[in-house]
Amino acid sequence: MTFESLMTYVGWPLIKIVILLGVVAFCVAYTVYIERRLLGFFQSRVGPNRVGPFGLIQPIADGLKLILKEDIIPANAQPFLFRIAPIFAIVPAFVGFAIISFAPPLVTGAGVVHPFVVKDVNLGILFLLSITSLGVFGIVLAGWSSGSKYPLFGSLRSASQMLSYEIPLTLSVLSVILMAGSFRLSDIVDAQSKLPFAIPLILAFGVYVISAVAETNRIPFDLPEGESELVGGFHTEYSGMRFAFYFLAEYANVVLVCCVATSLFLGGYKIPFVPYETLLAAHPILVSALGLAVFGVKAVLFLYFYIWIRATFPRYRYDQLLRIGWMVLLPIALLNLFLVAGIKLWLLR
Amino acid sequence: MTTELREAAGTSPLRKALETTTMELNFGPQHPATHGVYRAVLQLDGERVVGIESIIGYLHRGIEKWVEYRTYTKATPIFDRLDYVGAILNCHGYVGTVEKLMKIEVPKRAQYIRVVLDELQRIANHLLWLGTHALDLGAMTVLFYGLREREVIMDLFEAMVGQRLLQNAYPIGGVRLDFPRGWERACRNFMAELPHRLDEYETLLSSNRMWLQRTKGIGVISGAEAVALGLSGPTLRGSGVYFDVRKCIPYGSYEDFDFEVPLGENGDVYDRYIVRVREMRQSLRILQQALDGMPEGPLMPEKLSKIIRPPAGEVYFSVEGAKGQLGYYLVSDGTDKPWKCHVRSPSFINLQGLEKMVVGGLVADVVANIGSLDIVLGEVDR
Amino acid sequence: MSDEEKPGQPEPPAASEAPKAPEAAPKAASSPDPTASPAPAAPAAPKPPAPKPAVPPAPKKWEPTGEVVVTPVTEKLAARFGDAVQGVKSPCGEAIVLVKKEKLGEALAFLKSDADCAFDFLSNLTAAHYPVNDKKFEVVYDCYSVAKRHAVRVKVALDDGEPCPSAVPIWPTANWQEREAHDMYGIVFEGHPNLKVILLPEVWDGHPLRKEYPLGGPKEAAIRADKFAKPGYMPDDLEAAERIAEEGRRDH
Amino acid sequence: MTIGWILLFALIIACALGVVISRSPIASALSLLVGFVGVAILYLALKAEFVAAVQVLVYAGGILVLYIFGIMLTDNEALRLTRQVHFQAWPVFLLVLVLFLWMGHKLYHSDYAATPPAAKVMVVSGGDQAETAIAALQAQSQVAAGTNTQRLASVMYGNFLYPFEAASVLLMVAALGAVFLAKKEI
Repeated sequence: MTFESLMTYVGWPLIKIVILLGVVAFCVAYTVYIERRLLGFFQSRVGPNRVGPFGLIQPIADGLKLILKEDIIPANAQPFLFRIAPIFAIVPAFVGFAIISFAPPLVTGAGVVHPFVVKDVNLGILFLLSITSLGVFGIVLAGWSSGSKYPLFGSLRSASQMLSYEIPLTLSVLSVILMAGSFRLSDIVDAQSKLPFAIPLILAFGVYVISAVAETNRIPFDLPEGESELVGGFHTEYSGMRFAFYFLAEYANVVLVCCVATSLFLGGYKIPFVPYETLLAAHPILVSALGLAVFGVKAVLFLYFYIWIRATFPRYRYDQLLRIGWMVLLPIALLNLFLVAGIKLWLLR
Repeated sequence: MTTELREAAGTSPLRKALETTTMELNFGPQHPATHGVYRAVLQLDGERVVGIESIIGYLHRGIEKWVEYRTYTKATPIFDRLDYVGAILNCHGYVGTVEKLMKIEVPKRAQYIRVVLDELQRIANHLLWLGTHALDLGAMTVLFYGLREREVIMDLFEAMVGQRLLQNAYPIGGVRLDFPRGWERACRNFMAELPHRLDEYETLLSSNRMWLQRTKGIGVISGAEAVALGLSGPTLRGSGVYFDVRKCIPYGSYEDFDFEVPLGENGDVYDRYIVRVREMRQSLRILQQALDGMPEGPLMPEKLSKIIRPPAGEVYFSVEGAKGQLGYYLVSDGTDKPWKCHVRSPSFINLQGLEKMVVGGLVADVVANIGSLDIVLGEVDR
Repeated sequence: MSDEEKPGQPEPPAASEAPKAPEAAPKAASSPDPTASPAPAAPAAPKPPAPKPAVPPAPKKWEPTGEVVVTPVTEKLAARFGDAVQGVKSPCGEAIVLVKKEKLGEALAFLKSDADCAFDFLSNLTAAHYPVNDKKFEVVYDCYSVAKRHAVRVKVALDDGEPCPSAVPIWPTANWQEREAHDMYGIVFEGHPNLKVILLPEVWDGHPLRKEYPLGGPKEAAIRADKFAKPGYMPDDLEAAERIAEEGRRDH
Repeated sequence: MTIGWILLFALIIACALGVVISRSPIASALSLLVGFVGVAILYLALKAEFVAAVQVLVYAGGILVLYIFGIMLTDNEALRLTRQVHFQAWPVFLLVLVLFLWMGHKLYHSDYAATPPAAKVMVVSGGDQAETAIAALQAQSQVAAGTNTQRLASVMYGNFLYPFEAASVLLMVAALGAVFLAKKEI
């Protein structure tokens, strides 16, 4: 095996993975910070502002604290499952980032293309869905292995919630796939050169946003960990590093959902209403940098929307939540899918 | 068909595995939604509540015993510790009881000052309740907004009587000090501001579909049931029963003021919520009238012995506390210490209504119902 | 503040005239056996009186002052139950009746169901302990009518250990209040659906609101005694514990 | 490379056995999860990415969660006391062994690339050999050329539409029956 092929198959992906992991972990930590600050502003208070300038070092301090805390395993717990459950939660959340293209590919001198994605898989979005569907195991196993009733309740709720909302979520994504005609995320982004899908697929976008909030267990759908009912839900018994895993996994999922929504509905790294070809005339590095910035801005705006929801709404009840999933979102998603299929078949021939 | 299957399974372990049983869930005493150290043992069939047993007493401090060893004057601050978010009302109840027993005529100006402080305390209590109730149902922002407004009231208390939470506001016979300079203006500023803030909360909650879904038709208790269970205050009025001590058994000049008693219709969580929100607006009306019509005069009755020694006998006196009818049953033996003092604490008795409200509902509704009762465990356990 | 301090100072024995004095007798009886919770030892009966110098000679009965108030409700009750109902003096103009125990259930049901009375709201239920009276306990019912807006207080006098008919069938709100009275005074309510401890811990000894029960409880009294004891002194000498507790009580 | 495959096969078989033998239901479910993922890797190796993704999405992420859901709601002690393997284990084991040998024999000796039960092979594996099967199919139907997924779609919704729909109706009936059985009273 030559050095070059080694680099192509092992080296570059590894470097990309390491960079991505670092960046994602950083983003996730600061998502927590942004959320706390924004909630502070929403609620007419300050939020974390003591550690470092504007409290910017707060996430690091929190992380250190959690690492140094005692790792408690309850007497009733099943130790093996209890230990591995957080891994089930955090791995899918991070693996999902592998297929997201954050910026237009960087084209250097001799036509060598460096895509800003770990692996632009052929079935990208399907891969993403199947990987994130494994995240529920982290929650279910945590609830089961804790040997306590509140986590059990939390994980039961979580399992049914995630299963219920995965279906409308998948259906709304399907309509995007129908429009783009490909499972590949970069193809989907390219298909939105002229118009972000959020506008023609407004129904699907709505369904996606609501289901995504439910999939990531956030208010108003945060029943699995609804603190006023189930204390901490599935992670009630966790402490220290293992709790931090769940915490990180939740926020990694939030960031992932923001990135996916940006790619699927908001046009990814494309600047809306600006033809992409005009940009290509500029310097390639500039194009990539601009694309990255655009992607970031869109994702952060979506994140802002997320936090805004959290500051505003009360929590749904378990049965109401399931009813919304099955009776409202699912029919809307199906209707939308039929509409899109019909349009695609007869109008856009 | 199913029963046949079950019978076919016989007495094997498999059959045992197929049987469904209820699950016992220990709700509290350390739980974010119990507002203190209240414990409920829930019997659950899935997420549905089939039984509830309330276990209280974790905060029992033996106040009723303690009072028997204190002089009447020294006992006053102890009652602030009952309902520590509505302390002034407790204080008013106690001094009112002694005044009734001794037939002390409280000067008019003192009565009006008491009305002002009482209603401010009621608003402060309802604001805190609103915030915690909303937080129980997941709307966290309202809590901080409510605390922000409550803070202003606390500052007013501090300026008036020197304390924020447990004020020991009234001596037996009247009030200690008049309003400090500028206090009235500050109070009026707050009164002008609050209606807009209340509108804001109602935009966040009353007009929110999710809030309505979580509260409408939940924990329904009919008026007759509520009266039989002895519920009082907004909890009772939410079921449409007209009973407000300020109107029905007037005390402390409340008959001078023109205000309405908001009533609910269905007796659900939403009605109890909306009654309290409207009550805050009515409290503002009373405040306005009391400040406008503040009479001049002394703050304490002229002839009042320094040692309080009521005649032997018994008395029952109640005020409209923030949570409901707050009654004091006091027995005097003619000495300077009470022979017995029993507090009819509204939280304690309202909590009895919880079983009626939650059985048949879901776990999440238990939280909504506990919130809608507005209990303070200091008052439940005494 | 000064007016709060003063009443405490001039406190010669005059302050504790009538009913506080005879505490000593039942206290001495109950102290050796604090576990007798539901039906505590009858005061002073089985044991000789404790050798205490401070016992005043003739215990006076607890008597309220004021005059008996007559309202349509009390008249109606008197007409219906005759001798079984008796007016009680009130210093501040409240309608109070004392009902004989045998007629209590009937009288309460009558108050609830009679169209003129219509006492649908049991405002307050509690008990009181008067160790010097013939009947040592009283159970107090403060009834209020939400519809008619009038009130009456019904009382019943009981001996120690004598059961009282439960008001739960009439007013469900009596449930917890009777449990509390049972905790605090040891009064047994017959027909109560679930008469068990409510405010006290499940293993609590004694009934704290009885007058012979020391402030802080027997255990604290023992601890206080221990603190003042000489080396080698047995702390389970509850006599001494009581004495120290009494001193502590006087300090309050 | 071959050692890797052998390890994978061993893992899958071990997991499959674990599902059947394990006393703890949750351990069974977890072995099933690992088994599903292992099979998905096999599919990936056979260039059937779609089938692999669907395998993980539907079986691991959906159905298995339902299993665990059920396990969590049952009395585990009673389940642990239930005998998982009964006296008929050995005859069944022999029977299965015979079945496997027969299948292996058939697979080894048949030249399935040429004969048209190709769709079956197609759905099961989608591997390289299936390419020829698809070519054979394309000859008799209008299967479009394209990616693996597209071809699978056109086979499934073209040639085998009726069996597909029949299967979905069957599943629907099964689901309704399950609801009927699980309800306490109807």
